[in-house]
Amino acid sequence: MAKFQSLKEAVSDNLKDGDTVAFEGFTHLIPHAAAHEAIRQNRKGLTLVRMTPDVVYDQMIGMGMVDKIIFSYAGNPGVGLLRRMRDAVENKWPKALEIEEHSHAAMANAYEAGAAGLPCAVFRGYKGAGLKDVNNNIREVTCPFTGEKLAAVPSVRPDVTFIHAQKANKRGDILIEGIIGVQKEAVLAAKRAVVTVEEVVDDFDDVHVNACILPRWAVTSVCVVPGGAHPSYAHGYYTRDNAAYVEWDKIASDRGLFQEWMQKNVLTVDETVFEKRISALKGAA
Amino acid sequence: MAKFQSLKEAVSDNLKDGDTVAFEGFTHLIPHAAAHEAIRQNRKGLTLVRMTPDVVYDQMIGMGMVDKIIFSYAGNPGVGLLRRMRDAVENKWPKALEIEEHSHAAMANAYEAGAAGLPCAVFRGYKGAGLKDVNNNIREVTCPFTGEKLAAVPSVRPDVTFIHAQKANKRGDILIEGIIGVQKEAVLAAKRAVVTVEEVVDDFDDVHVNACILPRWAVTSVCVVPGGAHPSYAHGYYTRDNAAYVEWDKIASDRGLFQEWMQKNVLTVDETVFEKRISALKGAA
Amino acid sequence: MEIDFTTDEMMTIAAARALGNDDICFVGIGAPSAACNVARLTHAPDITLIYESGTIGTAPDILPLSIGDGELCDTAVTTVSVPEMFRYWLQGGRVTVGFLGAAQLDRFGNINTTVIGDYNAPSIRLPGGGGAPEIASSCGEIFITMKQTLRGMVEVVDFFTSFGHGSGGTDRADLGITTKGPTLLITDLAVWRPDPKTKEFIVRSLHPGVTRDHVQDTCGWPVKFADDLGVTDIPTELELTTLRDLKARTEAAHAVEVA
Amino acid sequence: MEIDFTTDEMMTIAAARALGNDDICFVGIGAPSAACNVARLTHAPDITLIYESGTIGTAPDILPLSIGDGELCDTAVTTVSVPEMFRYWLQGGRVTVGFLGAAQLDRFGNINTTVIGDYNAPSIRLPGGGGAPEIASSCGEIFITMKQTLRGMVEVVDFFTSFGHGSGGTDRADLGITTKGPTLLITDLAVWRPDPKTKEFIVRSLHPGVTRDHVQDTCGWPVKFADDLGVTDIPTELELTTLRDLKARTEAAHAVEVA
Repeated sequence: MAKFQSLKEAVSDNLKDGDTVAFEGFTHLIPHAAAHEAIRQNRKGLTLVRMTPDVVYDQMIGMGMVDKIIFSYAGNPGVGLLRRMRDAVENKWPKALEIEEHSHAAMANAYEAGAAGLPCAVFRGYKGAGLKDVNNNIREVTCPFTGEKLAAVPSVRPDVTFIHAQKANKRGDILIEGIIGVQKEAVLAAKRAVVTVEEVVDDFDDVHVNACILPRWAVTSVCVVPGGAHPSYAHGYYTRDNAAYVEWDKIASDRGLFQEWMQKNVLTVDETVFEKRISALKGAA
Repeated sequence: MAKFQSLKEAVSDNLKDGDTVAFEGFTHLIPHAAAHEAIRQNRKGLTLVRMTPDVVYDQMIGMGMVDKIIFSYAGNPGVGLLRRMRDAVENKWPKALEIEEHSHAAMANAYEAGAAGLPCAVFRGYKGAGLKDVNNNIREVTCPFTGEKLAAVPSVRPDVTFIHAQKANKRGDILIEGIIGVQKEAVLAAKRAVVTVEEVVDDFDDVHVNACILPRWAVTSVCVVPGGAHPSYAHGYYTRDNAAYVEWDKIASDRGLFQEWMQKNVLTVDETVFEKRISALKGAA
Repeated sequence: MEIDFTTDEMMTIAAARALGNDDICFVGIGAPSAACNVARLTHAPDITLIYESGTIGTAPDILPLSIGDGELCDTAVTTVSVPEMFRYWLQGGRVTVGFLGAAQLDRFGNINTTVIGDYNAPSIRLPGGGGAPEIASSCGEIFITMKQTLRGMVEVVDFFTSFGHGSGGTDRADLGITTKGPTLLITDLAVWRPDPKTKEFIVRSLHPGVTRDHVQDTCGWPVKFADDLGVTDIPTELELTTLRDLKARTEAAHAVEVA
Repeated sequence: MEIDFTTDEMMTIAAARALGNDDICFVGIGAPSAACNVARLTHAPDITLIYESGTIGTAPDILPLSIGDGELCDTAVTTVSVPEMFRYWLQGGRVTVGFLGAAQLDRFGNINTTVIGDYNAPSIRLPGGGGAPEIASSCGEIFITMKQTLRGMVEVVDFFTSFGHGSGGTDRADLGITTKGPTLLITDLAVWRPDPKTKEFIVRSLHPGVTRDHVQDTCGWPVKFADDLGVTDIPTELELTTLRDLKARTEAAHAVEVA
């Protein structure tokens, strides 16, 4: 049952060393503020899950919090590669990073299967693709009616999922609109779920009957963090900070520069900085 | 690509003798007008698919159009049994009816798998249930990660699906709102899809971004039939005609009464009667 | 003060009492729907009611006639597709209580709503299971309501539409089912709970005015009664008023509709 | 009249021409996105553009920087969840053309965007496949765009991120893949199509001003040219204006955002 609490408390209560954790968002609504709080709380030994690890996973990997990553596309969207993740994979800096790599279809199906309480996802995929030779978690099942060989991957079942959403209502129900990605599935697949929101409204009476709403009893914690997706965006609130993504490419290209930036912009601040960061990006969303 | 045409043309072009056909709707938006046109065109040898066959399937079975039915709950919702279907199963009148019976979960998964282009659906179901002993299309697959035995059923892939929806826009995109059931899946699972709608509007610019919309290229034919769901209902247009469902129980209880009713209310009319039938049910929806 | 009530009302109210504020309840039509809504309108205002048509967290002002009535959607927190309902919400293990009715029931909570007689040549073809097979296995626990009759409460069900406790004991767990299964049976005459070990339904309390013979005469198996057999608390005025108002609103609304 | 244009512009415009009004096109970012939108703004106004973020039938006024930009959703016919996108729309077989880029490409249309070097000890860790493995197998056919370099167009790809025609011939069908696979490669220098039998990419036309040596010098395998080798039609004024206006609008919009 959703509990309204501070982001600091929510991360402290719900994310433990060694957890498998998803900070999900598909370009839109990426929960940056929550990930930064996890960095400040210095969680270790994490297994990160996400279809599209980007800047914020680059940061966690660079900070040495991550043992393993399960993913399907690791890039800085519209810019290029993830330089901290590359450094970990290519040079084991700051430590080695185990990777379990899938396709988008596999990851989307794995979240879906997790939400559906199934042990595995079954789909048509990986035909002729090289990943199945390097990932033992890509297997096959045979259709008992046609004999067709289908791909199977384990479902994703995180210990905790963090997402950012537009709104909670006073009861703690969550509204997600626009590019909804795999967020509903990531929440329902997880044992615990923390949602940061732009704002709390009285009710959802004016919302479309088939909108993507997570009832309060499907969520563990709700934290009000305006701007909490920055430099990602929140449809209806603020636009994507494309400049920040471009800037990241430079910051992440150098270990020292990276550490300085983290010190200044993450470790020595708190989540209230996010509201200031979006002040110039409002309105156009 | 959606073609606007008359219901008569759409049924004539898309439904053939011997087809596997779904007239889907989950209490809400049941495509009665389309089914009545199929009855008037006297299609034979059909395999009917639907989670919840109700009055309109009772009518088609009673008219001798149906060889087989694939379903999970055959009742007159809120009233009782389907007396024409019972007569076919128990007494082979007007002819024998083959049944392939599933649970709701299996049927919902089978439509989902059909929409997803898969040969079968995999889910956790039928544990201890008797249907798997009488239905050879309920089989098992083994999770290649946990060893768990999961249920498998063939996907539903109708030759043609008929649904009723609230609106089309001028391009032929379809909007479904409220209790959306398995209609999206039933359309996407089918080779051809015919949609009757309450009205055509200019565009869907004021519709929620995540509303259930079928793009025009996922639909074969669109027919404007106001009231086309009666005695079912169309959210936002008219309420359910509960009295008609109650009345059906009496009509269907007697073969002669049934045939008279069909003659008078289906065979000798056309789809324009539906708009009149809902005139007293508007507004409260 | 003496309060008059029917056995039907007693059944619905006793069922309502079994539900709590934190329950996520998968609701069927008829008695379960009335019971769930009485619970919501009395002691469990925050209970979550889910109907298999896809409506989650619904709060109808009148009782729906079908599981897909428009008011269920109008008052819901959200309405999802039916595949999502069965995959994420039911199979996902998020429902705490599933409410089922039965055409036939045996002492171990196995339910038949499929056929009377042989499956391939039935004397009565019933509607079938609908959601029941997976409701029975996926919900945290199952409550059953039905009126007692010799035809309904039988030694052996003609068809296992949904699995309760099989032949009792550990049958359920032996099949790999991890949920509790039937934990409560409420009839028009009594409240029953399974024996912890044998899983056979035992009468725990008789509704006011009901005798042991009453119960046995309308049940097709030899009934066991609890050693500490009690009497079901009579409906409170609030419970009864709430139920009757709900039914009156329902009738009035449906009368208007067809007027 | 002579029209000046860059090789990049020629590549994008040539790719745009390959798309038709009835195509349902799965769009990646960069060149494919520009090409698809130029097609939409010129000869194929009714083309359906799908981005893997879930936006179906989108019509952005500016080019998105990522596959999940807000404008894609604002202008879409509908926006669905990512699992639905991959299950119903891609795997469901409803996409006619998938557009892919490549870090490495071989002559049979096999693509690598995963690693340079050994998978377990890569010299360069690239972003990975994302949607590509299933785009390559589920779309009716695949168009590839990339700039020619010796590093990019190689004898053998270091990793089979997505399968094209394997070692050519019937390799694709032999794996049980029923779609056509790569049918078109558009580089900054030429238009290529696979030989119907061997499935090796053959240059069908050189872009204006490009020589055979140009193409061979920037390609890591021995290039085959069609017997009836042609010259790609130069961009029309409409095509070029449309592309340049689109890019100008895009730059202006992004400049405002960060101002």
